[in-house]
Amino acid sequence: MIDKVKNGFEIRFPLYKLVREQHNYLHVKVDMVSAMDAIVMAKTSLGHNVLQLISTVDRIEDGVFQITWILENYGACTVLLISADFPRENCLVPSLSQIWPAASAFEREIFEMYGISFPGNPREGEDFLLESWKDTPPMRRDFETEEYAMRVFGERQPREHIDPRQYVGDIVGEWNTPMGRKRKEEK
Amino acid sequence: MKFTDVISPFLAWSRAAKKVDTIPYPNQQNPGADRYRGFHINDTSKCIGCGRCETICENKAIDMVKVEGVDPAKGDSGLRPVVDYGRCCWCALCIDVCSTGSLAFTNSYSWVTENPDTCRYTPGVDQKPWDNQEKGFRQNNDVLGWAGSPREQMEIETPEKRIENFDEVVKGYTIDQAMEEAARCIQCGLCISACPAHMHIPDYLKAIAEGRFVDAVKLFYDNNPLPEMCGKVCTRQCETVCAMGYQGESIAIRWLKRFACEQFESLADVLALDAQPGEPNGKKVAVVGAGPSGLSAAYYLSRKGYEVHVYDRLEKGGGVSWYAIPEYRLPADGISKQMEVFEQAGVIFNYGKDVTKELLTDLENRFDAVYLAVGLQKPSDARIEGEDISEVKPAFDFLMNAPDKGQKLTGKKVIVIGGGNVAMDAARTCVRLGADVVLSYRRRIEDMPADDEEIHEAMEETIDFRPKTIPIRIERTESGIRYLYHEAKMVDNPKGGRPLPKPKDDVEHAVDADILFSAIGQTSDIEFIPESMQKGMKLKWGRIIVNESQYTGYKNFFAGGDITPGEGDAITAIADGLRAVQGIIDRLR
Amino acid sequence: MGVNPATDPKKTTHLFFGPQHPGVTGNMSVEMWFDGDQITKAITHVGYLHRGFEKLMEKRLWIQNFPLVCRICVPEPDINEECYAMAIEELTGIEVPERAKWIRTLVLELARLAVNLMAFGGQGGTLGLGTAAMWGITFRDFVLDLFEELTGARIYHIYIQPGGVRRDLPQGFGGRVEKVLEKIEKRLPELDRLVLNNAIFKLRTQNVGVVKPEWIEEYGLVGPVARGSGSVRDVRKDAPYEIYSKLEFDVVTESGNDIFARVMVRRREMDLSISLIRQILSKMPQGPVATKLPNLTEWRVPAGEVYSRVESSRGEYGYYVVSDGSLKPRRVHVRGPSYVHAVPLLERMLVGANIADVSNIMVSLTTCPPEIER
Amino acid sequence: MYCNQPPEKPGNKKELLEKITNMARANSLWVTAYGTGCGSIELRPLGTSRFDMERFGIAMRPTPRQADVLIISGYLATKTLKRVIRVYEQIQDPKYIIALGSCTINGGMYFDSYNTLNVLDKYLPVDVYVMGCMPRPEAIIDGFSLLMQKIKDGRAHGWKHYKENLDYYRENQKKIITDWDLPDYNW
Repeated sequence: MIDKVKNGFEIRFPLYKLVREQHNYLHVKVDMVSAMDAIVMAKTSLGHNVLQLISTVDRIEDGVFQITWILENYGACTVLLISADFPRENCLVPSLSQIWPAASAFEREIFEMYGISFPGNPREGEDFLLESWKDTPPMRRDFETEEYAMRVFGERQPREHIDPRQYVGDIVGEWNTPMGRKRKEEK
Repeated sequence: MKFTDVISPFLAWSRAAKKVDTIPYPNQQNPGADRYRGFHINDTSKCIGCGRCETICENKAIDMVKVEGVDPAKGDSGLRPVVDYGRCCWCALCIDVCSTGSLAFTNSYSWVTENPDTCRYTPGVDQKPWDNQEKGFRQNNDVLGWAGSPREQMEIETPEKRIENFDEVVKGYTIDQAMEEAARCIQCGLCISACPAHMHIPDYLKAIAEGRFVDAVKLFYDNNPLPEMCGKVCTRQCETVCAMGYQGESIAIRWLKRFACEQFESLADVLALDAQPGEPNGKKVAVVGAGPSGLSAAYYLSRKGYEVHVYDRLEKGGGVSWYAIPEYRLPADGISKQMEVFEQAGVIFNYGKDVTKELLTDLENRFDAVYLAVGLQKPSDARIEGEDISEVKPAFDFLMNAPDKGQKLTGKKVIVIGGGNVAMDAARTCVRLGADVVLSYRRRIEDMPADDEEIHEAMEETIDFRPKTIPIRIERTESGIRYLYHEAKMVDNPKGGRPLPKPKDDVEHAVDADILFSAIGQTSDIEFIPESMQKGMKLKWGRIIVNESQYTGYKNFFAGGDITPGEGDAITAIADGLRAVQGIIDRLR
Repeated sequence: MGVNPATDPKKTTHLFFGPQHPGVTGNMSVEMWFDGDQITKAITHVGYLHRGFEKLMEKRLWIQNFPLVCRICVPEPDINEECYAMAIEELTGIEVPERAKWIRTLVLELARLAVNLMAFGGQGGTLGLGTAAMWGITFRDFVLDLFEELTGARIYHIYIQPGGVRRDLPQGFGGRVEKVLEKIEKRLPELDRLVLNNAIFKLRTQNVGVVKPEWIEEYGLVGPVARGSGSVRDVRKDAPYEIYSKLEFDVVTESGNDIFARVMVRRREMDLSISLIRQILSKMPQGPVATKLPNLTEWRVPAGEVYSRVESSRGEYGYYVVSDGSLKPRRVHVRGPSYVHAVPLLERMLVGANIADVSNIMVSLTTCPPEIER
Repeated sequence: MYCNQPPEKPGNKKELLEKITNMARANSLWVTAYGTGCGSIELRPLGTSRFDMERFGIAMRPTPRQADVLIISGYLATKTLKRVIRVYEQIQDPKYIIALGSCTINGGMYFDSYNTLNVLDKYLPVDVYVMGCMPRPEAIIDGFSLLMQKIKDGRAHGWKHYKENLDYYRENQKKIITDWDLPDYNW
């Protein structure tokens, strides 16, 4: 069943990238521009008309957000994942809330967690999980959660943390060798 | 709406007559199940403070802290885990990865308090009501295998094939085998205190695991200038204390050192800038003996800017460790690769100079400091009646002059006396030369000082092991010699230590043979030291007594290696060289 | 611009329902406007239990996420471990021994039985039938004792690991499971009499909180909520994982579309779970229960993305796990069924319902707020 | 601000009357039915016939008005903290707080989360801590008996301490709840 979906893609989007394929599972990656028509095609002609999830992967080192739509075909019990990369700086992704009502909830959460705006989502900006959050959107890779937690919430008593590896090394004087190589810069 | 629907809920009242499910808790205790994940206990004697529980704990609930009454020792970091019940989530990951299985859960679960600051405690040290509970979630390593895993198996020649020739027995790791083996290391650092030279073992294992072999070689040379030799014949004290060895097999640290060195054709250009002579400081040092100890001292002294001259009796460097060990364990051609590094480091070698009184007095005047690393030359005699017969030869001399190139021993019967590495080498060399070999050793097999991998491999090679045999005498017969011995039984030693072998009965067992090699160990002859020096130094049983920086007490004379009392293996000799370098630098400052 | 009639302050009253309310399952609140006692507009507010699981999971090693993952859904933690372990096994290609698969399925079915017991009783509880809630949770406690004996903990088992399970079954465990099943089977009819053939219960639940069949595909509804309206979607049948392909069972479905139909689905699912557990115990093979993993602190999962699916008591439960080949996951996205049930669906269903039925409808969807906000 | 006079100081009752009232209070602790964290699932078996807290006179009450005890059952998200403060302050004096689990002591397993408190007694006065993640029903019963003992000895002054250092608690709470739209004291 899944190969019907697969050659559906081969015809319309020849330069798609296959990420993973199993007998009832297909994950394809298309470029940013043709993401929307891929989804619409999946819904109308390929029978994948149930939106299960919109997910975001923050690939900070390539400077992209990879948005993944997970669509399911209840009749044939197959799962189709469509992913597309969007630029990380003030990222705009077209909204699907007109087609699926559940999409507006996913998009609200992604806006709150990643700062990706979905023009066309009527309820964007409403508080979803966090209340009056002023810092950078927390799920972005450049937001340090432990440092934030220690600064805002603190801890009862600081850890008295001794690393056994360095402790044993210092006792036997591992690093005061004739060459006097220091542990820090030679690591 | 059916009539029964109105009545049937009232049938619930029938429940009132039945037995109640309540567990009246405080009056009737409800202990946790046998596997319940309750509060921590830790057997501080079994715990080696390796810190695995701290690294695996995702809530940073465990800290390794010093505990008074427990001090660092060889194979024990002296730290013990403190558990913070303001962070712990009772997931038992720390229990399943504990190397020695000392950390465990009890099945008690009730601890209420008003003061939140008392929620941190050291299991096993602070007294808690649940300290001696038997039940609770305990480690089960043979199901999970997290605490200790088996070693990557290296390709080893089959016994039948390897006794025909002298090629290397152990073939070494492939690249991904080595990286997987090195990735098994948990970076606990206990091996550093066990290794006499305190090498940076966790760091170079991490480097190998990540494929950075150049960094690994550089880390070797920081405190061991003969890594390839140590990679093949070291006595592996680090592997005896490896945390992975308690429930699985220890990391193959020795083979990984060898693997990293074998990745490069020439170690000299890998080290490049690291192995250049330091800018000269005008001082000259003489090193007597080009064995591991002499070479290690020479290498670091020349890199510190000293002008180093090395004197050695043999034609090539490497010393006894290199030439006494046969080809199948340590191929001789490997030495040139190691010596290149010393030449690049600016060490000047003078070969073929026998050590005599004149040489020492000459060195005393010409050099600012002298480092005696002469090692042991004379094989000690076996003190058995009849050992002066010509067919009884010391194994040490036999091994020293390249037996693999010598004449074949096919059809001959050889007896080897002794249980150390030299005995193993002699026995296995004779097997390769075609002889059938009997090995006689006074104590049990597990008492043998030889490397246990060596003993295991030797046993596979058609050698007739005869432990617990006390030699009586050797007689000459027409066809060769006859060796007579008693069977022994082990009697435990009144002064403690290894049990002593005593003859079980006075039955004399006899074995006929053509040649007998005695491998009882070596002693030193100190005639080459002039009397004036001998008075200045402290000598005991032919060994020079030195302080912790290898200083003999006589002028600027230092000594190290087998000539000084100690373990007597290559890595201790290298460590002596390191300490001597530090001593020389301080003394000549 | 005209005032929205649904929230026109002159005609409608504005009220918060939750998060501190006995009728709410977990910690969720519904902001409602209603005219008389008919609700004109509802907005669900979540986020009261948000701990940022997915952010924390990006900061921990692969194996360190297991204690975190099973805390996402409190009533039924094992499906999270199973989903996460299946995703890792898919990415790394680790083989799971046969016996471990059977034990995993046993744990999943026992957990499903426990949750359905609590949900079945809980439905009565919101209608004032306190006894039903008490009995439901007491029966569930018998199952928790089994878990305590098998895994060492009552609720958070942390028992399913990549490559199998952490311990084998204790001695004589099958017999004790059989005894507990008999005890529950003997007392379930009492609970039926109290809940199912109870006039008030029928009045309050039949054709109340109707889920139209066409909403199933529109909202992506799963589990008892969809199966109460005629859908036959069940991941155990559609994409059988572990050993569900070796067990004989058929999908439980009703077509009443209302709360009573959903309760009936959960009730029949309990019988299905009991029969599945018996099948599993009778055909459990011998053998190892875990494959050995590499050194946990240096374990790198090869780069890749996978969406693994499991059938939880509330429906299809998915984990979208992305690995970039490093020691820690790049992204783990938990897709729980309560996400679409409690936010878009509930807001739509409540419009037109009266106030008394709000918690009734909410409990019938068995929404689990931590699943929504993770 | 319809009520601005400061909270009245508790008067000094006679010794014997105090002892009797404490005895009565200890043996009829009513708990607010508010499960703030994941530990509240273990309160349900406590309420049913299996572990039966009714034997100690403990009952679950739907509204804070009719309750004495607030159970913080584990971690506390910032959004929930605002509601918990309102609920706690609406409970009439004397009131007590039981904190379950390790998350209330030093952050538990969410110590590095950007949305959960680490040290609870910076924000609310806690009388009894129960160890465990998540503590069993029997451990919670021990917690209650310790609280009852504390009340009988007349040592349970958490609520008095809260009133006397209200500004200390407010200052901490306002660090977390940035948009403070609650009245100064929720009667």
